Amino acid sequence: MTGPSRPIPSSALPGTFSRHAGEGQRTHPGSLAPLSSVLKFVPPAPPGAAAAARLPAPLLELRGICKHFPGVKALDGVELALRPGRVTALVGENGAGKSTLVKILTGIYRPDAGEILIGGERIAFAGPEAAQAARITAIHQETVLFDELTVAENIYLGHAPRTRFGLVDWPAIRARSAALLYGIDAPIRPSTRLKDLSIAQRHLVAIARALSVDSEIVIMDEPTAALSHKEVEDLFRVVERLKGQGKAILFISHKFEELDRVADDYAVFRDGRTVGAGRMEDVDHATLVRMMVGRSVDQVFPKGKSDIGDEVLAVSGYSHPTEFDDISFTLRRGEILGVYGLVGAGRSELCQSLFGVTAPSRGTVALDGRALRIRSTADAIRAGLVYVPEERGRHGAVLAMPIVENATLGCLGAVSRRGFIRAAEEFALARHYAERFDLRAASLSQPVGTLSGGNQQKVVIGKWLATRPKVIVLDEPTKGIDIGSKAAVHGLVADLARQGLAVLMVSSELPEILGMADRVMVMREGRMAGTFDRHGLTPETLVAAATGNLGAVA
Amino acid sequence: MTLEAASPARAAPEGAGPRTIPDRLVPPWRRFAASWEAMLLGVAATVFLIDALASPYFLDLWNLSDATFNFTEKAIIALAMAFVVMAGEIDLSVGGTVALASTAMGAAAAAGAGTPVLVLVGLGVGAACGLFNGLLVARLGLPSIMATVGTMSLYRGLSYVALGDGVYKDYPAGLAWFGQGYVWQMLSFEFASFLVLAVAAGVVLHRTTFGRAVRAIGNNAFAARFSGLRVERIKLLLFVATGLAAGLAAVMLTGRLGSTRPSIALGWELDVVTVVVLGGIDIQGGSGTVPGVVIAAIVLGLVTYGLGLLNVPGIIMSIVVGLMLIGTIALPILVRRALARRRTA
Amino acid sequence: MSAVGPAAAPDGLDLRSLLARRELLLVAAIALLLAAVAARFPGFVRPASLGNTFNDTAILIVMALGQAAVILTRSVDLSVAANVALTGMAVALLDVHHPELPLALLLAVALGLGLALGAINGLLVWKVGIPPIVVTLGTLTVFRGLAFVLSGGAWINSFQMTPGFLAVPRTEVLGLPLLSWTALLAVGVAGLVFGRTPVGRAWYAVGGNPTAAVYAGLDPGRARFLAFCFSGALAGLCGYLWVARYAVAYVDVASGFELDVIAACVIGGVSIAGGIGSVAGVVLGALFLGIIKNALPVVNVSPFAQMAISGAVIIAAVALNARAERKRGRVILRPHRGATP
Amino acid sequence: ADIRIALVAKSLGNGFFEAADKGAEEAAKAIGGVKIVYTGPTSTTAEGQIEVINALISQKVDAIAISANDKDAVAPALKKAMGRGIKVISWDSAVAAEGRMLHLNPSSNELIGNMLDKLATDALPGGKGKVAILSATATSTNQNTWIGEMKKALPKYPGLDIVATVYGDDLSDKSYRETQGLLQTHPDVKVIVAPTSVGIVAAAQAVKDAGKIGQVFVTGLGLPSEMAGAVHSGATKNFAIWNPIDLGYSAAYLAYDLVKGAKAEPGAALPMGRMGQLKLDAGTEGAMADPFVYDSSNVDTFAKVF
Ligand SMILES: Nc1ncnc2c1ncn2[C@@H]1O[C@H](COP(=O)(O)OP(=O)(O)OP(=O)(O)O)[C@@H](O)[C@H]1O
Ligand SMILES: Nc1ncnc2c1ncn2[C@@H]1O[C@H](COP(=O)(O)OP(=O)(O)OP(=O)(O)O)[C@@H](O)[C@H]1O
Ligand SMILES: [Mg+2]
Ligand SMILES: [Mg+2]
Repeated sequence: MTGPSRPIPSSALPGTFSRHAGEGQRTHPGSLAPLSSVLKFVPPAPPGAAAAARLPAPLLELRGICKHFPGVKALDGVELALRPGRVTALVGENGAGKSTLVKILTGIYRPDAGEILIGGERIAFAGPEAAQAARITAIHQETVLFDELTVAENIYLGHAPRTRFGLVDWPAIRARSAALLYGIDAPIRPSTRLKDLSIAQRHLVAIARALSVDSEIVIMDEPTAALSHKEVEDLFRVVERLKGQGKAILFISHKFEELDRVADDYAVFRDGRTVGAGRMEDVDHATLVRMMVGRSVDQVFPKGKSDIGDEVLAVSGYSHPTEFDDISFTLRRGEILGVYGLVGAGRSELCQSLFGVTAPSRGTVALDGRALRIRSTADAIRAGLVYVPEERGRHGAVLAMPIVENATLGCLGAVSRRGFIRAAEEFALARHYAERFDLRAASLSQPVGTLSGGNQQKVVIGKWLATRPKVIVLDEPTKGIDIGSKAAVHGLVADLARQGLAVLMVSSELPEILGMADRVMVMREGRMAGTFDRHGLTPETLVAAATGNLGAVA
Repeated sequence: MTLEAASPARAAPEGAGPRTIPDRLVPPWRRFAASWEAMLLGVAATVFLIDALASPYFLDLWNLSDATFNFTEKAIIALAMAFVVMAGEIDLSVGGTVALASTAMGAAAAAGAGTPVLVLVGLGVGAACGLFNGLLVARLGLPSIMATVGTMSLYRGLSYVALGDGVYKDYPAGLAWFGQGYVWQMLSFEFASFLVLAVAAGVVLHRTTFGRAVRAIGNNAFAARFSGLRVERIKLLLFVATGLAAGLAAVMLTGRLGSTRPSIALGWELDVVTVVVLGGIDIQGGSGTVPGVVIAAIVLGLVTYGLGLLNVPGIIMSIVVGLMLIGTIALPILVRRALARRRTA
Repeated sequence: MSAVGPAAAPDGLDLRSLLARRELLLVAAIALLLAAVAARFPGFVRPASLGNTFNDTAILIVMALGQAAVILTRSVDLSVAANVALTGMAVALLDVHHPELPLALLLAVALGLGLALGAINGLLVWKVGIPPIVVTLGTLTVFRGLAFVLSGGAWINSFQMTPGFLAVPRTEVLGLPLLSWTALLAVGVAGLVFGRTPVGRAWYAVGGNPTAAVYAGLDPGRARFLAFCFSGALAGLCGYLWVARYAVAYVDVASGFELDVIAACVIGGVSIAGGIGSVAGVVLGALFLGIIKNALPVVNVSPFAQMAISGAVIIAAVALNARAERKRGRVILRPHRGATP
Repeated sequence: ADIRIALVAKSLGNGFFEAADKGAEEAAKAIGGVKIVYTGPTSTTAEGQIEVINALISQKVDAIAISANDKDAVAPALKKAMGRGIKVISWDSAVAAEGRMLHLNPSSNELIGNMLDKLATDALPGGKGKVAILSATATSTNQNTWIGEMKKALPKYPGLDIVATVYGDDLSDKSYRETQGLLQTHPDVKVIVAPTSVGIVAAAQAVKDAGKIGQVFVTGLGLPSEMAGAVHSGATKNFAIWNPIDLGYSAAYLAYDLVKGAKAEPGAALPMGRMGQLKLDAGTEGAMADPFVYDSSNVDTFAKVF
C-alpha cells in the first residue's frame, strides 16, 4: 500500500509566499474569510506522515498514470488513493491536470501509462460505460449536458429505467428525477428543457445526474464554481450523506474553506504530478499553496512602473440588450485596466462588443479622442483595437494552420503586395514575434494545435501585436496555461504596457488582477460594480463588489 | 516568390544565443512526396497506363483531346466549388444553375441576341444564381447544404417553367466555338480555359491573402472572424464565383450541344462534388489544394473515357467512381491507423 | 444576500408549446394548402382522394422517418434512393426466378438487404471515419450500379412478377391499402424507437451534443451506425413496396428521390445540425410535399412549375428552421433592483 | 477486319432497344463480316449519349446508328463523327437533319398518328368519348411528332375529344401518378393513349389499381411482353407497336449500306435485307413498315419474342 503522504519536492521553496496563494480562485460569496487567511504567511508544516494504519484500505488507487496531449504532458505519473467514507480534496493550479484525471477515471480518456486499481484489482476502462459499471460517477467541470432535452432526460440519459418491454420508462424517469432534484434542494421542474436553465441550475442538474447512478466512488470537479451560497450548503449536505453511506469521494475545488469543511484527505497536483498527499488535518493552507505553486511566486507579476500617458480609449454608456448595461471607462497609454467579475458577469460579451463581434444597443467608443463606429472586427483592427479571446482554441487560433499563418492572419495586408502573400516577409514577421516571445516550437510551419497552451497564447498575442494596435483587450489571458508560460505571458503584457500600449485585461484570478492592473473595474451581472485604484486595493474589496456582498468587507 | 527561408543556414544549433526557429523541418519536396496530390498523380499514371494497355485507341492525341470534353465543364465548376468546400460550405445547385443560365441564353438568342450578349447573359445569370445562394447562406445564415438543395430545384424548376417541353436551339453559329472550338491545334477552348482557370485558382488559393482567408474560414470560422476577416462577405463572394463558373460551364455546354432543354446538366452537382472530394479538399473545410482537384478531374476523365472506349456501360463507370471516392479516402485513413497501431504495439 | 440563485424554475410549459407550434404550423400550412386546392377542385378533399394522396405519400413517409434518424445524429444519407433501387431489383429478381418463395421471405430479404446496405454506410462512417456525405455520395452510385449489374440493365415487368408479390401493397384492409397501413405501422414503430428506446434517445443526444454524449457513456459512432441501419432497413422495405406498387423494377427506380426524402425531413423541422426533430414533424413534412405533388396536376398547375414550387418550399422551410433554432440571447441582465440590501 | 456498326440506344436496359439489338445481330449474321457494338447511356440524357458518341468516334467505328434522346443536342457530336468519316444514321427517334445521313422511321409518322386515333376509337364504346394522352418526356421528338400527327388526323375520327396531355417522363412512378391525376381531374375520360412503352404499362397499372377496368381503357404503343398482363386484366383492349427486332435489323442493314458506299440522297432506295427497301423522301427519311396491332388473340404469342 502506498503511503498517504509524499515528500514535497525540493523545488518547493518554503517560507516565501505572496498574494499568489489565491491562484485559481473562482470567487464566490463565501470565500472571503479564508481568502485573507491564505494571504498570510504560515510556516511550512511537516507533511502528515504516520497514521496510515488507522485509515481504511483505499477503494480506488492510481499508480503512475500518464496522459499526453499534443504539446502537453497533462498527467505525468500521478498517484492517488481514495478511501471509503472519506472525502479527498484534490487541489492544484489551473492546468495542473485535475480534470484530465477525472476524465481518465470516468473512461473518457485512456491513460498512456499507469494502472487503476479498484478494491486492489487492476482495471482498465474501455469507455465511459465501463467506468460506470465499476461504480464511478462524476460531476464534470464543464456541464456537459443536452440543451434540447428535458432536465429529467438529462439526468437519466444512458441509464434510463426501462419498462418490462425494454422501453424507456418516462413516468419513472420523471418521478425519480424529481425526487433527486428535491434531494439536493434544486427548484427545477424535470420537464423543463435544459436550454432554459441558468448556469447554476445546469450545475445542479449535473449533480443530480451524477447522483442518479448508484456508485461507490463519486467525483466532483469544481462543483461549486457556479453555485450560490445556499446551493453550496445544500451540496455539502449531500456530500455528508454520501460519506455516511461509505462512498469514496474526490472533491476538486480551488476554495480552501470549502475543502476545510468537507475534506478528510488531500492530494496536490502540480504540472501533472502528485506533489503531496495526506490527511487534511495535518496540513495548513500555506503548505498546500506552496505545494501547488512549487516555488516563490513573487516574480510572476513583473509589472514595473510604466509611464501612464494620455487617454486612448473612452467608453461611455455602452449597453447591450441582454448582456451588459451602461458601461463607462477610460483607458490611457501604458495603463493596464483589470476587469474583474464572476464567471458569467458579461465581461467577455463586453470585450467582444468593443471588438465589433456583436453590436451594442447604446453607447459610444472614442479612440484618441475620435468617436469610433465599429461594425466589424475588421473595423476594430483598423482603428487599432484588438482582442485576445478567452476561448483560445475556438476563437483565438486556427489550430490546424501553421504558426506562420496564424501569426499573420490579422495583418495579411502587411505581408502581401496587391493581395499576393510574400512568403519571406511572412516568415520574417512570424519569426520576429516568435523570438521576442521565446516561443517553444520545432518550426514555424508546425500547426498551432500541436503547441502547449502557453505557446498557443503567445502566437495569438503575437498575431495581434503584428497589427500594431493601440489598445489590446486580453480576455483571461492565462486561462489553461501552465505556470511557466503564465509568467511569460505576464511579462509580455507588462512589457507591452511599458511600451505604451493600453491594455484592458479581463481576469477571474484575483492575484493576476491585483498583481498586474493599474486600476480595476468590477462587473456584476452585466453592470459596473465599481472601479478601484491599484493603490491599497484588497482582494476583499474586489470580491465584495463582484458578488454584491458589500457587507462582508466590514 | 522565393522560398529562400528554407535555407539550412537558418537552422542554428539549439541553446546558442536567442533561439531561432526554423521555417520548416520537412523540405517542400518531401512534403509533396507524402501528399494527397502525389498519390493522385500515381493513380492518374496508373489509370493512364491501364487505359493505354486496354484499348488500342487510347494513345491518340485527337482522342485524348476529345476525351477532355467529357469532364472539362464540370471540372471548371469544381475549381470554384473547391473554394466553397474549402470554406466549409457546399453548393449543390450548380446543375440547376447551368440549366437556368442556359435557358436564359436560349431566351436571349430567341430574342435575337448575338454571341457576345449570350455569353454575358450566361455568365450573368450564373452569377445571379450564385449571389442568391450566397445571400441565403451568408446573410440569412442558412446551412448551405439545405439551402442549395432548395435552390437546385428552384433554378431547374424555373427553367422548366420558362421552357416547358420546348427547346431553344437557334443559337448563333459563333456560340458553338465556346463548346466545340479549338484555340490551338488540338487544344480546345474548353480545355484551355480550364487550364488557365486552374492556374488562376491555384495562385489565388495558395498565394494570395484571399486564399489564406478562405482556408482560415474553413478551418475555424470563429477564429477567422475574430482575426478581422470578413467571413460573410468572403463566403458570399465564393458562392458568386461558383455561380459564375456554372454560368461559364453553361455557355460552353450550350455551345457544345447547340440546344437547351431544362434537363440539361442533370445530376452534375454530385459529379462536381466527387471531383472536389477526390481532389483532397476536406468536405468539412480547411484543407486541400487546387492541383489535387485538377488531377482528380483528370483521373475521373481518364477513367470514364477509358471505360467508354471499352464500351463499358456508364453505370459501371459510376460504380468505379463511387468505389474510387470511398476507397481513396478510406485507404489513407486505414493505412495511417495500421501504422499507428504497429508503432504502439 | 443578493446572490441568491434564481429561485423559480422557468416555466417549462411554453417550450412544449413552442415545439408543438412547429407541428401546428405545418398542420395549418397543410390545411391551407388543402383549402386552396379544394377551392379549385373540390374533389381533391374527398376522403377517397385524400386516402389516395396519403397512399401515394406512404413511401416518402417511411423513408423520411429513416432519414430523420440519420439527420438527428448530424449525418445525412444520400444513398436511400439507390438502396430502394437495389433492394427493389433484388427482390423482384428473386420473385421472378423463384416464384415459389413465400412473400414473407422476400419481405425479410428486402428488410435485411436494406439494413445491410445501411450498415455498410454506417460502418464506413463509424469505423473508418469518413464524413457521411462523402460515404453516401459514393455508395449512392455504387448501389445503383449494383442494381444494374444484378439485372444486366433489364426491366422487370409486372407480367413477370407473381400476382401475390404485386398484390400486397394494394390489398385493402379496413378500407385502406396495405401500403398505407405500412406507413402507419412505420410511424408507430418510429414513434416507439425515437421516443421510447435507448437507441432513439441516443440519436437525439448524439446529435444534440456529441461530447456530452460521450460523457454520458454513449458511443456517437455506434448511434450513427444504428441510425444508418434503421434508415437502410426502411429503405429496403420501400424497395419492395415501390417495385410492387408500380409493378416494375429497373435501375433508375426512385432516381433523385433522396432529395425529396431529405426535403420532407427539413420541412418537418428536423435540424440539419442534429438533435432536433419529431416523428410528427417528419410525417407532416412528408405529407406536405406529397400533397403538393398530388395537388399540382389536379389544379392544373403546369407540371413544369412543380419543381420550382418544391424548391421554393424547401428554401422557406430551411429559413424557418434556421429562425427557430437561432440561439436566443442568454439573459445576464436582470431587472435593476435598485440598492442592494 | 470486320465492319463495326454501333447501335446506340436511348438508354440501356430498355426492352425495346434490347430487342432492336437482337435484330441488329441478326442482320450482322446475315450480312457477314459485321460486328455490332450495342451501347448507350444509362439514363435517357443527351449528355450521356454524347459521351458515348465521343467514345465511339475514338474507337473509329465504321457506322453509328442512333435513337436520339434529344435531336438537337447530339447533332454536333454526330457531325464531328461524320467529319471523321463515320457513317451516321438515326432510327426510331430522329436526329436533326444536319447530324445524320438518313433517318429510319419505324413507320411513317402519319400512319402512327392515324393508328393511335384508330386504337382510341376502337376502345371507345360507340367510338365517341373523351381521350387523354400520356406522353414520355416533354422533349422526346418522336412522341411530340406522333401526338401532332394524332391531332392532325382527328377530322377523320369525329368521335374523339382529346382533353389533356400529361408527361410521365418515361418513369413508371411519374407516369403512374400522372395517370392517377388524370383519372381524378377528368373522371369522364374513357381512353388514355400512351404512345410510350413505359407510360402505357404504368397507365394500365394505375387504371387497374383505381378499379376502373372496363370504364377506362389504356391504349397506345407498347411491347407485347410488357403488355400481356394488361391485356389479360382488361385494362387494355388493344395496342400497337412495330417490331423492334425488324427495326434494329433494318438500322444495321442501312448502316452497312452506307459503309459500303451507298449514297443517302432524297429519292434513293436502300436495301434492308428481308425488310425490303427504304425509300428516302426529300428530308432523307424513310418509313420501315406499318405498325402492328396486338390484342388478346395474339399478344401471348408475341410476348415470347419481344
Ligand atoms: N483535450 C486536450 N487536448 C490538449 N490538451 C489538453 C486537453 N485537455 C487538457 N489539456 C491540457 O492538459 C493540461 C491539464 O488540463 P486540466 O483540464 O486537466 O487541468 P485542471 O487541473 O483541471 O485545470 P483547472 O483548474 O483550470 O480546471 C492543460 O495544460 C490543458 O491545456
Ligand atoms: N445564463 C447563461 N446561460 C448559458 N450560458 C451562460 C449563461 N451565462 C453565462 N454563460 C456562459 O458562461 C461563459 C461566461 O460568460 P461571459 O463570457 O458572458 O461572462 P464573463 O464575465 O466573461 O465570464 P468569464 O469569467 O468566463 O469570462 C460563457 O461561455 C457563456 O456562454
Ligand atoms: Mg479542471
Ligand atoms: Mg469570459
